[in-house]
Amino acid sequence: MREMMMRHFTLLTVALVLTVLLSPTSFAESPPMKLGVPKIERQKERFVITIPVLTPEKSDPGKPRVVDREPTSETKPGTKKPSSGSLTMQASREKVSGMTMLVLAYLFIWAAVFGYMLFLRRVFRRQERDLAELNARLRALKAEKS
Amino acid sequence: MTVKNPYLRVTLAMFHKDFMVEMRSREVLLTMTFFAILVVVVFTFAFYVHGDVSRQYLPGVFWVAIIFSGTISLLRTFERERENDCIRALLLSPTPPSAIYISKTLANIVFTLVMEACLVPIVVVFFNVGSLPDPARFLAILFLGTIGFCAVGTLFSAMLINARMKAVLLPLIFYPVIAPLLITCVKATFSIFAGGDVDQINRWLTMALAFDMLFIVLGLWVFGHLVGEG
Amino acid sequence: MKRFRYAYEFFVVLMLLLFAHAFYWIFLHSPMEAQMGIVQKIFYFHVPSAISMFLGLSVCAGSSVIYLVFSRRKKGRGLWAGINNFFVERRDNVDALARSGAELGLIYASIVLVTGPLWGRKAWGTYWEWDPRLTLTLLVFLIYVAYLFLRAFAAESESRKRIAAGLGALGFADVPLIHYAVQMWGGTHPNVMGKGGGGIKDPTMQAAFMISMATMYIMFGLLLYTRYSIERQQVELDRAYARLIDYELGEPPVVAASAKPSQ
Amino acid sequence: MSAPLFSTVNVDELVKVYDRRPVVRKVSLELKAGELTGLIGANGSGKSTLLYMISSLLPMTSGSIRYGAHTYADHPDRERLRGAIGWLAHQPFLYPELTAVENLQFFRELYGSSIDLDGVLDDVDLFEARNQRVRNYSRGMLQRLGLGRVIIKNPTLWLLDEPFTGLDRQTVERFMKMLEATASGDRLMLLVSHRMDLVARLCKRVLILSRGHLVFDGPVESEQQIQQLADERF
Repeated sequence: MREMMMRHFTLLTVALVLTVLLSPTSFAESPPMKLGVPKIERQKERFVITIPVLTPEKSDPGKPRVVDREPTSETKPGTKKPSSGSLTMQASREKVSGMTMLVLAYLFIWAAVFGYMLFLRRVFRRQERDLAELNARLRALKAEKS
Repeated sequence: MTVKNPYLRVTLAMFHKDFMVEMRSREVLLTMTFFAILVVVVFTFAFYVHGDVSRQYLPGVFWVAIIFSGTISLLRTFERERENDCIRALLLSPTPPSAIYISKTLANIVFTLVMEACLVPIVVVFFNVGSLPDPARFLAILFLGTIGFCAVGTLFSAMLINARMKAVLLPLIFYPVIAPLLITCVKATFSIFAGGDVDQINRWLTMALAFDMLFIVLGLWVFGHLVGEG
Repeated sequence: MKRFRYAYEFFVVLMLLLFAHAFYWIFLHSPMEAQMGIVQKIFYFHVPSAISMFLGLSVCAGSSVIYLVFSRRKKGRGLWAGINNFFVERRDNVDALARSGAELGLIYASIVLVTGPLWGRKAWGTYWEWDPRLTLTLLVFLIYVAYLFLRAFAAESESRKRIAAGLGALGFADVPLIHYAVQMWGGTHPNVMGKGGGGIKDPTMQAAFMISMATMYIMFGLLLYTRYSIERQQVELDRAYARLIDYELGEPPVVAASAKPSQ
Repeated sequence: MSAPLFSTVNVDELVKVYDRRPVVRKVSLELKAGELTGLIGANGSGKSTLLYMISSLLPMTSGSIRYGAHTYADHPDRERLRGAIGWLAHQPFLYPELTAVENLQFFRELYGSSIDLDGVLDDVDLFEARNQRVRNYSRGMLQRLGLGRVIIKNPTLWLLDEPFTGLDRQTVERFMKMLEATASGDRLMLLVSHRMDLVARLCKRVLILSRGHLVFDGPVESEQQIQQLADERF
């Protein structure tokens, strides 16, 4: 029983590690943001994130980008203003593949947890059966003696 | 010896005994020092580039060597008591178990310090360090690191006194627990050699001190529960 | 698990419903974050997993301390003696709980260590950053892997359980230390646990987060309870087996069904 | 000679379960001062486990052991209680790198005793060899020095676990004389041995353990009687 537990545990870990190795390869399809190491400071209610930007997208390198965490119109899905037609296409494709991968990763992780749950329940049921059998044999032995 | 305080008396007697046994056999000191030197040599080979070894690696190599070779001393600490079942005689004595813990930790600290005394010059030569910028703080971090390392290590060594695969299990459970101290010591040593900010170094030293105190207190408490009654 | 069968199954169904609900909220309903885009959604299960991890490990550490402190029966009527004897009579349970807590904590730690890099790749450009929080999680993970090693590679004896308990307690005491040590490195991990709601202001995001949290905690509770029940039933099973052997050898049973340790 | 800490040891329904396997099964017995009791049993009958529990080093699964009026758990001064229990096994619990004198000096400090070491060394007949390293000692000398260690401790309860293993006939004779001499009237002694003849000579009362059960507890006269009992009950 204990060995099985250990084995299952190892399998789970391996599965999770595999998820790490596999899923981001599809994230990598979309150009990573390459934020480098962002510095996040809190200024009153706003986060000031200083990002050494390496991607050629819009912002000036090194310039602090002020991000308001209140959802502005920009944060709502679908309302993001495209700067050019080709970028929209690319962006939506990224979004789809990224989203699919994320959903898959999410489901995979939950599947692992559910799997663990099912496994535990199976072990418990088997124990229950064994216990019933042992008790039956014990009763039979007792009856024999008396 | 005519010490009145029973606690002190037992601690001293244990320490005296361990020291004497070690002086007769020298097994721990010799193997530990040689192993530490080997670790440093192997690491310098690994980091050797164009006729020189980067001084940047010195603190890391130095502390890894101490921790790896210190493990030898820790493994032997209670092995010696177990070999002839002396541990039973120790436990069946009118002695608080923490006295055993203190004396064993003390012995380990002394052995490790002796090893370090041999190690420092070798590291200095291999890494072409001219002179120590701040010897006082260097010694301080050396002491604090050694004390914390031995306090935790002695406790784990006592835990595993009867375990199979002790030589494997001890590093396995010991290194993760000691990791913050290792980080602290390496960082402090690095700052010292780089001639870094004094405040920064002092902060690392305080950190090491906090670590030592917490683990000595916890060690005293847990040791009684671990060994004293069974 | 036998005693609370209906409640147990109720929570299983509740958890499944919540799971479906959380899925809808996370992926379909809540808005995309401006900065990080899709990957931000990892946050909805990354954070609850991290909290569940610490819950599991604190269960382990707490039970370990209890196991160490209350080891022998005490005489007398006082409150302390009462608490002491309560736990001494349930030593096996406490030990089982510690073990279950560590195992679960590690499973959630694996999830945290998996989802974290996924996010980090997008946000930081690297999978792994030697950031305080990441280092802390990794070290705690390693400590409790060691804990399970210790339990797996040694016979189940009283002293071994005590040693494991020692490590369980010490490993957790190490957490604040690791925290401070690695904090001095300076870090990049967003301080999501900082102020209420973790910096989320959008109500939809908050709702998705709350539902996710609830699902994860119920799952955690169920898993912990199931794992613990298995440990308990194993004890029962072993006892029944020992009694059977006694009978077959023709000796009266020594281990009564409810052998309570004393002294 | 310090005063004894207790005069009886009461073992009550003692059970020890290892890995869910019962090793000691509801053993009850009483040890009294001035009485040397023998404990015999086949290998694996639970003798060592019982001894370990009586020594307070091993917690029991259930049951209790009272030393005088107190159990180990509720004893007001556990350290003193531990100091009142002496154990002589076939491992002598000595440090091979040290000499006999150094060993005894160490244990004298440890036990907080002020006994004269030369006298003890004389008692166990090791005065000549006192400055030799214990590593070079023969089996018999080791065992005698082990006895010296217990004499320094001067415990109330003596646990003798196979003290005769590996000793030749002559040494056993000498050893037994020393034991009889040291065992004064107010001490409790429990002797575990395979040697039925020695048990018969030394002990008036014998306990027999079989598969964890205490199957016999009573006076015996001769070796044959013990042998017969052992054959019946083991």
